[in-house]
Amino acid sequence: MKKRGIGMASMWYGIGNTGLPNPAGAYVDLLDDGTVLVLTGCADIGQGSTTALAQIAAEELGVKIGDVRVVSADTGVTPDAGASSASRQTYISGNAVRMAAQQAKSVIVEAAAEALGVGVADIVAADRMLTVRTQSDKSKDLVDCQAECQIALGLTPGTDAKSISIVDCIAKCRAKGKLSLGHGWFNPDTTGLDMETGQGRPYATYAYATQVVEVEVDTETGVVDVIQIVAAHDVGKAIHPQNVEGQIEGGCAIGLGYALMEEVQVKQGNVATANFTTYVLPTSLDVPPIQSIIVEDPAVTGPFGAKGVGEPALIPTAAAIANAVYNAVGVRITDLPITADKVLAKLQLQG
Amino acid sequence: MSKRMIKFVLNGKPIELEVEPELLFVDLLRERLGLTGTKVGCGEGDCGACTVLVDGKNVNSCLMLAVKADGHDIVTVEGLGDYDKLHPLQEAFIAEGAVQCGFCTPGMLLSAKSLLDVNPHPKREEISRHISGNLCRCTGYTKIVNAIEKVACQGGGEDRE
Amino acid sequence: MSDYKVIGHSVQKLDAVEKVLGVAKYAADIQFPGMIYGKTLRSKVAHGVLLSVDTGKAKALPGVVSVLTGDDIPGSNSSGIIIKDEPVLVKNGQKIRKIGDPIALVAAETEEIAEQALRLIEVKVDELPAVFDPVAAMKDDAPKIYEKGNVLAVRKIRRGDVEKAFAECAVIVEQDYQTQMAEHAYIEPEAGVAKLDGDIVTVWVCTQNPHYDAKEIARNLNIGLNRVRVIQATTGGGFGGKLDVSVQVHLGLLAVATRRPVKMIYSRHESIANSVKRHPFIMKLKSGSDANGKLLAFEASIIGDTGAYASYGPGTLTRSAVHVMGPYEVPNVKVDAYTVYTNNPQAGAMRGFGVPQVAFAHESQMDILAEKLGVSPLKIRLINALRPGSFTGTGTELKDSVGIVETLEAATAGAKKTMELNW
Amino acid sequence: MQFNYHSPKSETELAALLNGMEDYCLLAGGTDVMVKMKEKLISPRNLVDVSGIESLKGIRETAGSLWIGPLVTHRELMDSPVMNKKTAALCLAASEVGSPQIRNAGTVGGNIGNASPAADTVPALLALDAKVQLNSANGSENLPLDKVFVGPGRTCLKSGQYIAGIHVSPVAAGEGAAFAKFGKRKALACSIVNGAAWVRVQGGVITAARIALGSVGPTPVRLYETEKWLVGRKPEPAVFAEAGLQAEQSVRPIDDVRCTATHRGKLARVTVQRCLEAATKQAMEVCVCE
Repeated sequence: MKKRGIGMASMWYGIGNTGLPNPAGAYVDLLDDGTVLVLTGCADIGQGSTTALAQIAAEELGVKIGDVRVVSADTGVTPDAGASSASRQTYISGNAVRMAAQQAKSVIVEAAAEALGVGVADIVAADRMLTVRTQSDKSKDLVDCQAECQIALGLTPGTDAKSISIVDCIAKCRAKGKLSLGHGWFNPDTTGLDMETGQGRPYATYAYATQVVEVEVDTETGVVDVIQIVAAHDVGKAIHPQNVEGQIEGGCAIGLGYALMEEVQVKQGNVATANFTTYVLPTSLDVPPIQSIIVEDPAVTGPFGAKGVGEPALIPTAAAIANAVYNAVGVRITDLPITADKVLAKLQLQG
Repeated sequence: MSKRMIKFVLNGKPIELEVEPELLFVDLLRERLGLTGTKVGCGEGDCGACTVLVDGKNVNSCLMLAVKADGHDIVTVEGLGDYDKLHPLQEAFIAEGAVQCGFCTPGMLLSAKSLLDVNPHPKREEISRHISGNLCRCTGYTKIVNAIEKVACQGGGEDRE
Repeated sequence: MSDYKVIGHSVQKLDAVEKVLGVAKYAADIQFPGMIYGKTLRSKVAHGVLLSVDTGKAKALPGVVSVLTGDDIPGSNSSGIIIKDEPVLVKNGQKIRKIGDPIALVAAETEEIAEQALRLIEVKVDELPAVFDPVAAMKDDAPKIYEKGNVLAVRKIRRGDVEKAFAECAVIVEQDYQTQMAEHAYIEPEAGVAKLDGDIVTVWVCTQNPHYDAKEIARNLNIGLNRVRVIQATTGGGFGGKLDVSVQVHLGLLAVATRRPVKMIYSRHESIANSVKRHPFIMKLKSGSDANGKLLAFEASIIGDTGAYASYGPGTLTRSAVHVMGPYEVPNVKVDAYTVYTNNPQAGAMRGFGVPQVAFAHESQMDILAEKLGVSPLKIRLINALRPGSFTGTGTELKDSVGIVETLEAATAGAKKTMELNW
Repeated sequence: MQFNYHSPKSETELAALLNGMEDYCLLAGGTDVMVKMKEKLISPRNLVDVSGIESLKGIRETAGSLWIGPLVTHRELMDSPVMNKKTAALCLAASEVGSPQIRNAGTVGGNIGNASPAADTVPALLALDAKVQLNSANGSENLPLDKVFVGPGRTCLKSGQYIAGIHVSPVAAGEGAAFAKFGKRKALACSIVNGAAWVRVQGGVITAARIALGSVGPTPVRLYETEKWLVGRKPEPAVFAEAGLQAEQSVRPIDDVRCTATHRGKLARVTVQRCLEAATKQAMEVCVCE
């Protein structure tokens, strides 16, 4: 007989290394033609940090994503960004890149303020333009519209007294011998943990998540089949929603493998499962539909409110599956993985 | 141990060369022909990163001797598209966020192509089944299946050219 | 928030085109003229003292360019992210602590010749009794893997008065949990290429931390950090498994010794057998609440088997200790987390870093507690969830961005769309 | 890997080549042989690639029997209209082999020749009463499939012999066959236990049965005792359950990295029970139709 059950599990995860300094640095070079070079030590291992850091630079500088090129993870040219681990790069390198971008921007903002006869605090950067800030967002949009209309009409944008193009601004800077370069580094605000009590401030911010999983358990064989997963993750702010979903979906898959099938078996120190025939990962047929829900509770210290999602994605999955199995058949497995033989043995003990 | 002359069609172009009998097809591609888009993940047919198409069918090139290419039509990821004209599957993989580390991507694309070429409008379950020999550790497969499904909905393998 | 122009938009991933075209260069794809291939000779015993390594026959094999042993390391012969306890190559007279410890390196004109040469190296080892169980390893009479003992680190969390609080609890749940050793299983096995560029050692490698790699190469090769350049090749997944050094230092040694470009690629077998693993945990949890389900006290002990070397072990167990009570406010907390050496494969960082293990335990606890109290899994979590103003087990006050309640609500609402959920 | 590579183009050429040849291994799809060579489990001096021999390919329907060429791939088998009509259980078994890539390359003859106790097509072939034709320069013989396996990875094939064809009985009206498999996951899975059953039901009782299990011993096995016991009994749940119990008691599986022996026994029981249930259902459905 097959029985269904639903299980829930939550998690929290401190972003960055635990109670240890873990800074990251970045350089931003705003080039003559308005394109941008970001230098970061951050290693993109497929999770998409390069794209997220480019977005952060583009947003801060008011340029298009296509204007930004990221050179990453080359110790000959990029500053140390620490490890791509602890779900820290969006938060820590993200802040470093943003700070570097702000520093580079300050040079052109100063030139723009002078040209437009306003204070630097009144300048906003967007759509490759530096524009005088107006009272409300609505009127700011109007100014943006104005610049776009000028472009559409073939006029040089920025001739309006209220805005100036970034390229023109850079030219003004160069004419004065100024380079628009910035560097930034960020270290999360933490303290070490007391050796005896463990008290302290190990992380500057935490990610949170809850997953709900439905399973089907075959009561004659103990086989657990995961039917669907719902995963809600508080990422602070999703810099790139599709990549956040990708992290969640991939995390759930690893979590499912951890829950049900993956186990390095070691016999007298020798790995007995050293190939993909014996160490089995979930295939496309093993991963069920996953509903990713992005929750955004912005972190004050995060770049645009962002925290991290890489590791949180897999943390609750195994626990939720274990709870779902209990819900389905009343068997609580307390040692991972939840293999069919364990489930069946406990079911048969129950009688 | 004597060398053999083999002839085959690779990405639409005829090829003729001499190979040692023990040479694996994946090594011929990667090392002799410089086509490094085909990856080696396990070397034992368990991951599908080395997938190529032989006469339209997806096979593991890590388990194939180069001599066995003789007389066949072979497609690797380099034969799918280029910078100027991406294959619809390549476009869909990008648009749907199906690429993370990218190591499984070439093999995954070729498995997808081998499905759509014979079954232009597969159901989601059929897609999952057909890529079940291609392991992906990053994506959880969801967006990969989405991308293949997108191409299937847009006309699949029928009117791509 | 809505007026962000780029943030919050799913722009095209910057590396996607190269990856779908198959032109992105992973380390194994990099070729140089005159390139040679490196292989590693590894220990077949789990615990012992290396008596001798005879490389004569291997060196004499045609096609072999270089054979290196522990005596050929110019700088420090140790590495490790937290503790430098891992040998680059075990030297004569030094200890072997696990199967797979590197003993010698071979560089040859082809991979096949390099493999053949490995089989010609003769190694003598004085085998020692080994210990594979962390609980056994903690005992006084266990074989000592390190002089200072097998318990590498203990992390304690103490907050409030646990004993007193448990006495006041209406419901107490006590349960043991265990989790298995797991493998990252990135689809790209470890690979790298090293090449001398004048007096600069350049290494292209799949890695999660090129700057750490560079520091290790500089220390072990005894050259200035400014003479090492580590370039991350396109990397086929990591999940924590490419934080430790694999081929990096070995490649540097071989490149300097041979002055030729050298490549190393691990087979899947070599990768799984020798890379770090997710720590297996043995946990004991005790949670107590009042009659309404409000957690009053929490106690846990965690033993993590870190294997033969520290890697990220102490960091993992510290993180586990901090997170083991879950995303809940508990005023009284007592946690002891032990990082223990054994002669098993070394465990290190793996996606989640000690938290998936403890989450399995603390979330099972919450469901058991909910059942005892007759409340739903959702309710028990909502009662206890951290909120702005809550204090964590480490006494940290949470001020902003505490979205656990929102995720509980969103996940439940999402589940209700497709599941028959009656909470 | 070092070997002499041979690629005969006909059976005559193959038989002549193998005659007197020492230390050789036949290569078909290569999905098992290549792995064994890479892992250095075998290192034959001669590798004889039979994949170019046309007469070893194809599926043919002859009077009362189906002939499967040993070079038929699992993909061809699972897609074959005639096989799906006559031996759907075998097609299902073929569809459970490895992955799409493995099924495109791997062959039925290879699956037999490799003699893995976990081979997925083998229990189905056994349940369909498969006979294997073994040819050599010295002649030809037909053997029931279960006589071919002598141990894990070992067949009874004598030096010079090759598999020239496989005959199976089609499932006729009043008969049914079923296959089931348990693995650690839903694809790319090496069977923890697999099995198949064939039954003939006449007048509301089982009049003949064949049951086969894989991964429960050094070779795939037929459960002759249980097959005999079933004859004359009604196809009903209690009977299937008892047959399952007999299966659990008769098999001698091992513990390995995939599963414990105890659980394998329990799965053997469920496999037999479920296969019998499905096979008799099929047999009786056909009865009803006619």
